[in-house]
Amino acid sequence: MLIFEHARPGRRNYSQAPTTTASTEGIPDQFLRKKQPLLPEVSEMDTVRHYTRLSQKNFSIDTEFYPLGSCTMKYNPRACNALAMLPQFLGRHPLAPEDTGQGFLACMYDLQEILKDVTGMAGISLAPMAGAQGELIGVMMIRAYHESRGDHDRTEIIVPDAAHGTNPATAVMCGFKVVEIATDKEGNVDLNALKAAVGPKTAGLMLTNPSTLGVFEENVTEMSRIVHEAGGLLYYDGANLNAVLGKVKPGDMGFDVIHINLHKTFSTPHGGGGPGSAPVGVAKRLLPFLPVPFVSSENGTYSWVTEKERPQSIGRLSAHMGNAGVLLRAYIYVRLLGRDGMNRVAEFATLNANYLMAELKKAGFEIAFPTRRASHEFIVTLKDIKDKTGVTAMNLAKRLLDKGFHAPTTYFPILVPECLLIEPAETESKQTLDAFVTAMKEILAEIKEQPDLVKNAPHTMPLRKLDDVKAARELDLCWKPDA
Amino acid sequence: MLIFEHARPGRRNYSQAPTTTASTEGIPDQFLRKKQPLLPEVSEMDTVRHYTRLSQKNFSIDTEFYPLGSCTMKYNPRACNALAMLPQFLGRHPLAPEDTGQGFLACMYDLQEILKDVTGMAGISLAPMAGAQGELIGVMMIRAYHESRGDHDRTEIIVPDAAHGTNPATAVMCGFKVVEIATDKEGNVDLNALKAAVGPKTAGLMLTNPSTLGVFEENVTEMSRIVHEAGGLLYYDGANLNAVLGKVKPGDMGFDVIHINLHKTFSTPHGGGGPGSAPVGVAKRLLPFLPVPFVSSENGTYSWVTEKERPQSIGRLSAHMGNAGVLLRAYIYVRLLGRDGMNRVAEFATLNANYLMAELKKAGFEIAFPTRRASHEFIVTLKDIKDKTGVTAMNLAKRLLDKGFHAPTTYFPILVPECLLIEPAETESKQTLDAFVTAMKEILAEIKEQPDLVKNAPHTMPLRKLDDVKAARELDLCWKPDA
Amino acid sequence: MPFIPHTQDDIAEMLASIGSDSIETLFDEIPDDLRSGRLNNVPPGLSEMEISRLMMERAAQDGFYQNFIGAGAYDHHIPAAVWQITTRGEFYSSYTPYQAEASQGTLQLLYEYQTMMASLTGMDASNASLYDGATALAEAVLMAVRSHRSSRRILMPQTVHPVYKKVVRAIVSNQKIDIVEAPFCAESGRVLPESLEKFDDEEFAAIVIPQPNFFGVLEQVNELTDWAHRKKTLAIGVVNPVSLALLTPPGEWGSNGADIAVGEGQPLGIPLSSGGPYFGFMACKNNLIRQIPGRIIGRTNDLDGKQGFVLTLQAREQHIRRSKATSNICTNQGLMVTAATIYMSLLGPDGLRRVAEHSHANTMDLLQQLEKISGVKKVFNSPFFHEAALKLPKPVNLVLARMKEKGILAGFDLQAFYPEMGDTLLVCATETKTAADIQNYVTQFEQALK
Amino acid sequence: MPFIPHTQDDIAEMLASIGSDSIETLFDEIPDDLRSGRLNNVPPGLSEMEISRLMMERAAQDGFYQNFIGAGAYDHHIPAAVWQITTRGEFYSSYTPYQAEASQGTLQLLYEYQTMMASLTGMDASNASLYDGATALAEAVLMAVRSHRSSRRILMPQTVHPVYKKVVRAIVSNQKIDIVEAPFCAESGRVLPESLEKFDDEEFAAIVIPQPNFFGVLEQVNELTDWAHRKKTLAIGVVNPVSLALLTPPGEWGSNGADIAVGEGQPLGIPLSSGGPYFGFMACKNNLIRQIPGRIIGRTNDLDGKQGFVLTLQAREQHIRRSKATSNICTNQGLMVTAATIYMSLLGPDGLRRVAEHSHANTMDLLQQLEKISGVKKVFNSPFFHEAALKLPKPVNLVLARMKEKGILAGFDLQAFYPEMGDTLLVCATETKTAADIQNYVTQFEQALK
Repeated sequence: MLIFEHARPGRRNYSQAPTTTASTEGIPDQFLRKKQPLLPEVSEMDTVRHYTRLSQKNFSIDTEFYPLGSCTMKYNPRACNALAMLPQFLGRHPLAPEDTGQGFLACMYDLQEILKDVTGMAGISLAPMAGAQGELIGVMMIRAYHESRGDHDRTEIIVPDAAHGTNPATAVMCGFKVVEIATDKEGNVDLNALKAAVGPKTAGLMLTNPSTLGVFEENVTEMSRIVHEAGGLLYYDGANLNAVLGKVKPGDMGFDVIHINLHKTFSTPHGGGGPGSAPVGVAKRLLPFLPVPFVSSENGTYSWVTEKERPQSIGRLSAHMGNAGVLLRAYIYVRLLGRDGMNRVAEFATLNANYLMAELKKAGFEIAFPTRRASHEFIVTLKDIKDKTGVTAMNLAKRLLDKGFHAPTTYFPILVPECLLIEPAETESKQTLDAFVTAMKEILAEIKEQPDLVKNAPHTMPLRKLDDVKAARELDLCWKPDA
Repeated sequence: MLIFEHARPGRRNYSQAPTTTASTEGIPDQFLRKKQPLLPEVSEMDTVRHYTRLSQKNFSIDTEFYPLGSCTMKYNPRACNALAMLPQFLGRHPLAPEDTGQGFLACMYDLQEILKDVTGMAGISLAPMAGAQGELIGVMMIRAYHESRGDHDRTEIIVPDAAHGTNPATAVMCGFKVVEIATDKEGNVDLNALKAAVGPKTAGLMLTNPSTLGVFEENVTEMSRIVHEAGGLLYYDGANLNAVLGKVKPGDMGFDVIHINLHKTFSTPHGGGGPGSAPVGVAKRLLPFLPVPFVSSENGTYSWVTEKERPQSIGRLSAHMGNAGVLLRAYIYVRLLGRDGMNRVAEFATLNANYLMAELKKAGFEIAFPTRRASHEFIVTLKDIKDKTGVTAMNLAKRLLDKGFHAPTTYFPILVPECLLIEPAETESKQTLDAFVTAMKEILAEIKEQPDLVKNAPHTMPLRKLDDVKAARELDLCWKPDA
Repeated sequence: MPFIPHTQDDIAEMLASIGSDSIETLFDEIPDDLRSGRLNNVPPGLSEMEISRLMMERAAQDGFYQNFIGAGAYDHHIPAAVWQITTRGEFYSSYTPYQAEASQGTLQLLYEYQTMMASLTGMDASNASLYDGATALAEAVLMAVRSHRSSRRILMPQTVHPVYKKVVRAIVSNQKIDIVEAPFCAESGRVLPESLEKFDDEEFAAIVIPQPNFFGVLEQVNELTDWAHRKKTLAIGVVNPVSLALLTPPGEWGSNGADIAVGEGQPLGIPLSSGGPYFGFMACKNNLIRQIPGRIIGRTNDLDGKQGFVLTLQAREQHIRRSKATSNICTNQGLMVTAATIYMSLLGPDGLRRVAEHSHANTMDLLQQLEKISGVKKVFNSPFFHEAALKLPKPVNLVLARMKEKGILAGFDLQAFYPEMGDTLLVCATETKTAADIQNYVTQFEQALK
Repeated sequence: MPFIPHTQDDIAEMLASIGSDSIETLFDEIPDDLRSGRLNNVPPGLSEMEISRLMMERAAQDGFYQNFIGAGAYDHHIPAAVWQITTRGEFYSSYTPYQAEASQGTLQLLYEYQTMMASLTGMDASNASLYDGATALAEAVLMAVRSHRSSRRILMPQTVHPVYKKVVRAIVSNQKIDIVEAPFCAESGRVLPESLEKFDDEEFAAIVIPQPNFFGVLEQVNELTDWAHRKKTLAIGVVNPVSLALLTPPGEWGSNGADIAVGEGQPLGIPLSSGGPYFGFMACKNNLIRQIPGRIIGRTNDLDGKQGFVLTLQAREQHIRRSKATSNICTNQGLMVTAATIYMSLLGPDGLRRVAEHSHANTMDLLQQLEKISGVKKVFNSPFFHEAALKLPKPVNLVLARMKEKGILAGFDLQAFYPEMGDTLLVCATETKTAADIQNYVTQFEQALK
């Protein structure tokens, strides 16, 4: 039932609005709405009950294991939520004077410093509100850099074919042409393709490392040399930073720009799809272009750096200063982890991934890059299974739901057919991984013995398989009272 | 799976304890524990996931309708929880000086005054921690009163047969003998039985009004006269106060002592079985005996009244001052309701009960007292159904779970065979009541057409019917590692 | 090892299965010279108790103020139920609902959100949210240009939130879109429809119409919308969602209604929290639905014909279309929208209207009292909603500093964005302010002006 | 009508179904002369926004202090997860789990709680909690008398929490049970086993043995327990649950262990909150299980043989046995026990031990520094756990008042209960106190003594 179906005309929730009506004096009738909007007329209990029950229809980290490649679904510490929601933090207006926010600004400054150290970058701006916006800002800085040098002909961004879709989409949003380069059999970027692609038009290369194939680009130093020698800059997509946190700094690999998905590596909540937060880091030569505002410190007093101090900044990308509440959560998380804890993130994310890869291989699954170490994720391909049985990666994914596990990422990266990108994250225990392997083995047996059971999955969810095609063809995006 | 089964030796949750061990200097070895206790060795995520998933196996007001007679399961406003848990309230030590708790004490004082007005009593103590303790304290005051007058021969407490089990149990705990009196056909206490029961041994009468049969004792004034003339006192069990809140004051009915279940009438959470809170109110002549502490006010300064000021007090019944956090929630609730809102509680609780009674009667259910108004609850009896089909009240109750409704109270009051005591509470909407009636009709049809379906219910819960007999015979109260 | 559950036994068994003798070996594909040393600027780990203490001290340092600043972020009462439910693990820690069957909670909620926002704005459809109000406007501009095809120029009144304008410029200038500013009338504080005559011969993809505008002033939205439509220019409304409980929705502006409505969702149950996370909303008419960026939820059926909800129109998105996507966006503000949906459900149409009415009446009350002070006067003579500009006889920064000492953040100094306006204060009193609060403001203000 | 969902249409339809023409008619069985008038002392209703403001102002009035008071309620860190999960609607707003199939969440949790408490106390079984520590002791006394049959006398050391003694007296005196006080040694602060010789010829149902006792002192529990058992007297241990991570559990005291263990559960994740709600715990040896009051959960099977949990041994309880019940209790402290179970799960055996160790070490540190101040000295020469009594050279109330001005609640004035002890302060520093907090206490204390 939809919340609107609980409603009755004239029902009101009396505690949640002023007890009286008030005058709209001064607002001429022509400006006033004539028909009330379709907000539900329900009681407070209706609302609480409806949304509590809806919530129970979700999988979540707090209830299930999400081996979701490229998404780094790890435990979101409850303290991060509690402390970021302290009333003074929640109540602070974004335009309140700096001296009424020194506690908050201190946290932001500390976070910048920590992220600088972790990434090996010279400067950090916390402004970007999501990974894709981090990318946009990163590529804008590359553009601004070249333009500031009068280097106007650099119109191309190179992107490996394994990259996230956001990489090429972002490059285009920044007015660049995308040059896609191939991956070799071992899962590395094809160096010859890269060499062929670079040239005077190269503005930069966007790279995820470890890549979305779950392997570390062994030739990254060489790639960096090739791109830099061609006059381009290197962009680090921080989607997989969790795999190397404390082990390798992107700055040391030669990257000039980076974005960091705090909702991945720094465990801020995914929230059913946002809010994200993606600070950008830059090497020294890009410092002038960092988006404002960010925080500076002088004699223990914190203040915003704005356009005034940074005239070359690419400017502002949000109405205020980014997703402050998310940044606070990330800050609390890094302080809980500390120096040593941060190092262990990569170690145990990697241990979990390699263990799971080894066990699934033993169970009979085909690993896409079997000779490589898994970074914090790895790929299983069902191509052979599909050819023989017709069972697809999507079928297996849905069947996993029945067994109480969220599905791995499917059909990404696109270049591996029928793939499952599996990332267990460091916060899951061996027992959970073993239970997942058991479920995968059971499904493998089911594929052989009763493939239709798998093809028609899920069976135990609140609903059976949903019709995506109908959804897109017969668009129904809003409930209507008479529908 | 039990939390202990998630555990592994040596697993630790590093953020939740001091990072170092510390010295136990000064504690000789003979006092130290040699073997660690069986607390689960799990990660923070294990705990969060385990208890989040467990919670989903509960029915609750936030997810289901509870037509649970005598329990007044109404909506627990979320604001009461949020505001009672403000950090200053949570952090206040019970032995902190009064001048560091004036805000808290002001709330307690205000609550006392409001409860005085609502009950028509001369004094209130907030100390009792649950309904049964309120009763105990109430009966202790009756005892103290008689003793203070040198009236030592009053050894009997009169209790109607329809009373809650706590009434006779409490009387016995206070050293009284229980005299049970009958109910007449209309659901009133049999006045002749009462007249026959009273005498020089009568310490008092304990009465719930409206009674647990869901009807108002029409002769309460006469009963009061009879008991008082015999030298006894009248005790008001406030379990059903919700039915008459703002309509009748127990003090006006002649009661000398009362307890108020805040977790019923004042909507503090039931919490899966507590904490409760049950302030007691007394008429003027019992004021000296009120349990300490309670709050007094002088010139806007609040302080605790203790044994010093009240030498005749029956004393203390908790280590501190009762369930402060519950009292705060009740206070917030009464302030949200206000004068008029409080009146409407009884009106709509009564409207809901009478509507549901009318609809169920139309649906073919037998009402135990069909000529009477329902108070905020009423009784359906399945005696006839059981005789004809073998389907019991318990079977029907379990079948309701399958349909998404909590069961009504069953087999209480004991004097009505195969009874369902149904109390919808004022916070439920007509639609919910209608859906409940539909479910009851469906079950009535099922009883006729497929009685085994009903007898073997529930079918859709996490578990099927549980074996109570085995539980009591083969006692298993603790998990053991090798079990 | 905070948040890592592995015991020594686990580690040993796992390494044995992998066939490695140490965790370190698993990093052997990383060239040695890339391995980083110690993280010297990361402090040692704290226990939860220790970080709690630190954060509480920092929060205490920031204190509590009576806030009369608006300027795009508004201080409304947020019912306790909103965040108690929103932070339930199943909403808080769930992923983007790609696996629809395991995400019906989030998906149904988003569908309900889309319904509420479409109705509030008077449009046909809404997406499932964008980052914030400013970027929503930028996306609306990109959407208008995609749909218009022949023009890459946008007419942007100076009464639009100045930071929104900056953000739009920063984002859309990458795609060679021109932003043309339209001036406002200094007396009325709004764009005079007749002042647009000078643009009659120019082609624009869209005009942006703020309602209320940055000064709180009500624009002549009907006339502006009709002017745009006469020119085959799209009308983009930038609106405050709380105001829409009271004001004519963009979908009903002029003869045919605006084409796109966007705005900042923060007033709908989102705490001020230093500026984020908030969420941007975007709604549009039917003909533009396939141009809309961001997540969209559709209702469909499962194999048994039961109603369910899925992400739809994914063919627009970057993970399918890559370089040809309508936008690079792949995150909505899911949790914020969860809160906003619960907020709107708790308030209902009548409740939200009362919030709007009281916010307006309180600001009106404050202004009427302040105008009695010598030298203080309203800058604009137009109707407004819940926020207004005042001319002061003293430097605004001085007055603000004095008010702050009294625990009051008295408003926003308009000189920051409009230096030509002189000592002008933008002030807003929402429904959270009592008569006593307003009286106290007035009393302190009189003192501060002395 | 706050929290009432009825529309005018609903009311009309419902009255029509009932056959009444007004809600008022439904009250027609109540005699007119009993109908009450206006509730003049109940103020008009407030909106949630208004009550929020009021409560926040009242909370602010109470402020924050550094708390060094123990005396039965202890200030420990509570992990954020504890109350975020405990206040989930499914725990918070659920009823007593009479319908087991619809209450497996609460029932399994309580079974886990029973397991943890039985192990922590070293006993065979635990109930599902009682109101608080004081009433748990009263119930233990009643239980001992029921089980002993021939004696109604209880030996109660003066080192038991003085309020617990009052509560026990108030409750058990109704049943004509005598409480006999056993004195403590003024030097060691504990009951000397040899001092009990004078009771050798008297019969008691039970002796109460506090560990640590009210002064923080460790009693000679082995000797006291064995003394009791020699006399066929039950030994009731009153213990601090956090101390049990470190100290010998009652089940292992002496040769055979105590018979019943009770105590205040508050230190296990329950906020101080002015004294409640807390919870009492009670565990016992196998032979006493059927005498235990309160709720008990048992593991059993469902019709399919699957493991499940139910309320068991209900035949003891008032709703079945009425006047013959073992107790009138029908409420445990469900929500508090939910929090405590989550707390114990988050801490684990090692974590809880560290909490105990640090609390002890901090108190030790504080004492060692305070003893350097002239005129300040420890009252007792025995081992203690995390709390101790200090003799002061100035009136305690004066010192406490001065410390309070510095934001410190410096301890509990023992004269309130033990006037003969003179100016004596009971002080406790839990793991929540940093070295700087302790230093600050010492510095301010020196000042306060001047």
